[in-house]
Amino acid sequence: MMNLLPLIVLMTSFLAAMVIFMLPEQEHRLRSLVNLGAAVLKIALILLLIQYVVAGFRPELRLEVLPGLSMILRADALAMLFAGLSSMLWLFTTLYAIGYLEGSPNRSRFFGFFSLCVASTMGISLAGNLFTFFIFYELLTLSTYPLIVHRGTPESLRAGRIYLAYTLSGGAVLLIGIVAIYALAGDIEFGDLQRVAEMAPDLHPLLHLVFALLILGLGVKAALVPLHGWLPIAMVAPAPVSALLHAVAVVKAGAFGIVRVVYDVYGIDYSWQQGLLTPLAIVASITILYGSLRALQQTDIKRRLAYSTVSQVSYIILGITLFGPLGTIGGLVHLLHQGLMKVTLFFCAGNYAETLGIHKINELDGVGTRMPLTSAAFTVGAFGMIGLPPVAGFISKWYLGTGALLAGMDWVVAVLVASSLLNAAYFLPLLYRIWFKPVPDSWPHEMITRYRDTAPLLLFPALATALLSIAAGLFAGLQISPVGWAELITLREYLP
Amino acid sequence: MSVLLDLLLLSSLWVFALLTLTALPLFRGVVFFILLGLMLALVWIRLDAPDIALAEAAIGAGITGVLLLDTLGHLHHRADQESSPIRLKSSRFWVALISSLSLAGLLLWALLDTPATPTMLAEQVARALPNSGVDHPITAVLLNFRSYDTLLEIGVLVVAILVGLTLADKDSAQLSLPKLPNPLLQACLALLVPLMLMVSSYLLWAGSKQPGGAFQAGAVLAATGILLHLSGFRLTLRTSERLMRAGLLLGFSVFLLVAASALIDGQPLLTYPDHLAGILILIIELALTLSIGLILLSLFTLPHFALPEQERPK
Amino acid sequence: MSSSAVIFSLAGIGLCAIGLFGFMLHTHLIRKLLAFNIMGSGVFLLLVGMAQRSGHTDPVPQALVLTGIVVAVSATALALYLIRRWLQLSGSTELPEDDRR
Amino acid sequence: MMLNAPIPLLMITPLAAAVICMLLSERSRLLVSFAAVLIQLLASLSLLLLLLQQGPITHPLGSWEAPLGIALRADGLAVLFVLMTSVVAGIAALYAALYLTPGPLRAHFWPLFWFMWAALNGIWLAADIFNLYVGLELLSLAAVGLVAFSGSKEALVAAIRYLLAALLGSLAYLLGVALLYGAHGTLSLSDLSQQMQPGVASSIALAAMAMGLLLKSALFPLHTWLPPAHGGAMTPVSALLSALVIKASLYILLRLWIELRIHELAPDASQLLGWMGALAIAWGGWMALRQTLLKRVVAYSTVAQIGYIMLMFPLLRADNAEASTLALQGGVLMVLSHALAKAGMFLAAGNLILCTGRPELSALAGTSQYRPLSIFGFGLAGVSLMGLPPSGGFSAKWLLLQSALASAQWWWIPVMLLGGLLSAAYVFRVFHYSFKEAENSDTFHRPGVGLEICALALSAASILLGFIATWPLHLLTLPDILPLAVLPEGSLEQSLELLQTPTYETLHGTSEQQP
Repeated sequence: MMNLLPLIVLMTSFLAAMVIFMLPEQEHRLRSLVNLGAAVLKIALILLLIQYVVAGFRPELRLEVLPGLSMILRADALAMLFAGLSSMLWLFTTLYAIGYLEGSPNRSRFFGFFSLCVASTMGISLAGNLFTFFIFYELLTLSTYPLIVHRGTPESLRAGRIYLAYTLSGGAVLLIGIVAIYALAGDIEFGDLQRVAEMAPDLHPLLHLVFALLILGLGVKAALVPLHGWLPIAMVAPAPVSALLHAVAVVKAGAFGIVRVVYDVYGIDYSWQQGLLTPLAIVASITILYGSLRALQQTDIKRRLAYSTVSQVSYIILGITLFGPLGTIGGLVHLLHQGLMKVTLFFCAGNYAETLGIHKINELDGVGTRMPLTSAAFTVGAFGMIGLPPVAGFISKWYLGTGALLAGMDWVVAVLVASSLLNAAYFLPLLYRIWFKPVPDSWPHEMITRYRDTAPLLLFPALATALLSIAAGLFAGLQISPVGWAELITLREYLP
Repeated sequence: MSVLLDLLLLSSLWVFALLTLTALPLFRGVVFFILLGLMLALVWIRLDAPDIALAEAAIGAGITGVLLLDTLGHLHHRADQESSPIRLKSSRFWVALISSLSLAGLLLWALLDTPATPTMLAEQVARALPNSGVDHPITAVLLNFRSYDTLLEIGVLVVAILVGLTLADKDSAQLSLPKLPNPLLQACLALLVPLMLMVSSYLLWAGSKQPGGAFQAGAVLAATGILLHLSGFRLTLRTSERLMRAGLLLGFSVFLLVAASALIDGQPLLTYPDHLAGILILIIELALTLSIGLILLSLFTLPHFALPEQERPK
Repeated sequence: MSSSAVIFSLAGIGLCAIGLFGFMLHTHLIRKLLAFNIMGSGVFLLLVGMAQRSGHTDPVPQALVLTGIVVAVSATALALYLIRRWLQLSGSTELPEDDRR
Repeated sequence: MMLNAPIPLLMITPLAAAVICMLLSERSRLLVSFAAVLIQLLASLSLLLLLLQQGPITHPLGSWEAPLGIALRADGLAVLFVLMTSVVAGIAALYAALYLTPGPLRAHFWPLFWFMWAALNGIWLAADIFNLYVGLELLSLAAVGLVAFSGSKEALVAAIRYLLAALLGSLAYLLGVALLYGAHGTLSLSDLSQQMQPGVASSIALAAMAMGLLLKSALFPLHTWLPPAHGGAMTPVSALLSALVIKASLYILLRLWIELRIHELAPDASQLLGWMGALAIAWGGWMALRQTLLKRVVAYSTVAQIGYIMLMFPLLRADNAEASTLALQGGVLMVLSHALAKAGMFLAAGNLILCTGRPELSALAGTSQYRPLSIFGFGLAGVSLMGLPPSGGFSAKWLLLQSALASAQWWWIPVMLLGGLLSAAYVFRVFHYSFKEAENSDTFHRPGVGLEICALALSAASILLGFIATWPLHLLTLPDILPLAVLPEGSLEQSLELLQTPTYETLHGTSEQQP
């Protein structure tokens, strides 16, 4: 039973998707019920799984799909970190999406693919080898496409095309890498570090090449510069989709994949000895600075947030390139923290757009008066991104900074400081406009007037994730906090 | 002497073939094609293959020729003007020429490179002949050793007629037919038909011992039918559809039944019981003759039930 | 060694080549069909001729040719059905030049 | 009695069904056909069981041993193709029964359909090169008939083109048979494989046969007949043609290649096939991107996919058993998944055309909104064709990639991956249209649920194949099957075991060492 749990977790979203596809378009109530029911059930199941993992078990299920090649679903501590994040954020995003899409067409299709998307994310987190990872990684591509083109407008169709061109090409490169490493070392399961470590020295150059291919393939979704082009364009999608793309699913899948490759396939020791981490750290640093600089130039709120994502996700990658426990913790914990904060920001941006028709930064003047709660949540997210205490982002940056110093990579600290300043530079003007500029005579396109702030279904998820961001910072010392969990992973798996 | 004759035949084959493809108008091409068929029949005799010679004359030249001529009759209305296809400037010509010359070269090379050894299969056929139920080796191969090929081949024949039926079904109006109301011809027919039927039966009967067999007999039967048809006697699907269909399929069905009956004894498909081989083969041949005759006849008559002349779109 | 067999193998090769030439050259469908039949006869001659060069009669290839002739006549008849029908519908004995859409 | 003799049953049933269908009234034809489909399914399953119990089976027809007589032979490869045919043709038959409106058209469908099935089974089981010729002719004529039988102008042009290509192809093949018989004096494939010596006549013979077969398989640049025939035929016919009929000549080519050891004697020819395949992928994909008719897109996709299957040939290396086994497995799996996916895709495309009432791509606007199920069927098949996981197409691609690495022919890797991306491009182009907003949504028709289910079943099967690929692949490693098949671990006993034990292996959770 315990070993079936990973499959059951996967199936909750998958079956939810199937049921939603089958439901007639008009059955809004039932569909929401299925959606939320599945989300809650999944959280419960993940909590159960976490219990097992804490107790030292590793539930696992495998199926041989080709001779000598298995599909493995396995719940280890790192898997639980990502699965926990996505299951929790899925619940909020679903709530938000129900509110956001109220009264719009094609909801059956939307929510079906939405669930499929989460099922793929679950598969990515629970994958036990690169092959399984790849299966769900590509499934994620397929299930996000319909969400991006959901509106059917020429721009969204174009965005979908560009998204596919990037991600499918990235997938193809990733596949070469996976096939190559399989040919070199056989079916490496995550955590089985002996295979690579014991490889004959003359194969090492090949292994380096494969490493580069894997990172290149995964880097497309992780939006490493210069592979990030799709991300800002995909902003035409509805806000819940953007939230999903940036905080939970796509970008994170890429980053998570890089974490797996470095820690669970090559092993941090091997990667460090072979000097594979420094180039990666440099790419991550460039991405961080470039993303921030580009964010500064944007006038559209969502585009600014998108470039901010480009920058923030590379913190995770930067963290794992820092050899040592603190850097690792910093990187892993930012996987969660960035998710919480970024989802908050996107919810808020969606609220502004849906309530008052605000899309541009200069339209934000005085919106704090009209929508105080949303704006408060937005402020929390922005502070977190800048790295101000007590919001969770501060914790990430603290660990990353000390980790860099311990790893002897002092220049990383300079990158962190510079990026924090840039973060401040592109978020603080927004906050200034929101809170301190006078209220304009009219809003660009006021749609929701019934409520003081905005519709409860839109407001609640934003507030909840904002509170969670603060909580993650305040209670970082607890064992169940993201930091606590990241420490557990680090202690248990990487630094025995 | 005989080499000279062979070379003469060879050159006439090539000349007729070239004329078939180049002679204008098309009608003359078809005539040369029929002549080529008759020439081939002679060649087959020279190759010690009288069975093929019969089949070539009856089916290759005869039925195919009639079918082609019949089609030409329709072309005629269209004042089909065909210019000479040989244009030295067209790339098509040169591509075709080079391909065909290289094919000839390659085949020649293959022929010269292969030593002439007697095939072991001929020997095996000779050894197994006494157990085959017939005395004529070719009939033995066709209806016993390699009967499976023959079964499928009848299938091919049935498919052809099936497609004909499908297309003819599109419109059921009857087309005015070329008739031969000549009284002299009628009289000749009255003599010819029984004679041809006799030839057909003889060919069938002879098949077990000497050249001849179901195909040749069937072809003669079909030729009889075509003559009758041309003289105005309609023996077609329209006269009695079910009966006709049954007739068309009789040979194939009997063959199939005999083939499957071996399974009852747990024998492989198409196995004839030892003593019954001769009789079974004769039964199959009988049924096949009738069906092949009907099928070949229908191949000719079916298209006559297509769109009437005046309704044809330009 | 049977000289007839060799000579008619050669004849078969010639017919194959002539047939292929005609098949590729002509656009007129009935000419194409004639060319196909000529090529077929060439193949049949080659089949029997090559096998009988040692001077012995071989019933197997002869039987194969008989089968082949029936198959060829079936194919010819089917082709003629289609060509006639095409003629009725379009009034042409050639196919449209290019059918790519 | 009957089920103990699945091989004869596989031949007799379709032939008998064809005859009976010709004699009966239209209504009874349907019933007979359903019964025959059922028998075919049972017979192929019982053949599978027999194979697993006894290993490869030879059936000497008329009790005459080859080379005097003709033998039928069922080894793992043949049985896989028989099973594939039963599944695809069975579902296509169901679809046709629902799709064709009662009338003479439907009546004529069944006999041709059954002759086609008989020819397919005959080809899978054949072990005699002349018998293969007769089988090919039977198949081609039946297929041409099926293309032509709607009788429209387009159908006729397509059918005539197809017929001319098929006839030339068969003749080239027969020419090769004549030369081989002249040189070796036998027609039996197993005799030939023992006697095969490198020589001029054999090389030219095999070249002629290969040319003929490639023309029938529509490998670029010999493909021009395919798109009008496959794209213009009626939907169930398109599915049958693309999924099964072109596979017949490919199958014969594969048999010749392996059994007559062409991969060993003429590795250059294998490379040539590979490069033609690469060009086919590029050209087919490019043309698929430029089509304006939905079914033409699918038809050109077949041109590209044939190229993909061809990539198996250069990977069959005499000096590298591991690479060869992987290539054979990958290639065959590619054929199987393409059969399922392409049939599913054609049926789904047919449903979409029924929905919109128009054959153009641009008519698809709004279908993903109003007819999501049809698009979903199309999409599932598309996943397999693109080679995205999890699907049979992906597993096949994986094996071929492995094989390319194992035989150090890295240049095929970009070909395969770019081919996958190109197919993604044309599949998503269809989605692109379907996601557009519809101008007038009330004009959509509703194809019957049965039609949708047929398409979905095939598409889903192509996905499912990705999970259960070990089953078919183990059939390929049965002993004695092919000269090159080395058996890493797949002895007969193990294959049996594999089929009896469930593959879901639930491992016990291993307790981790606490630090």
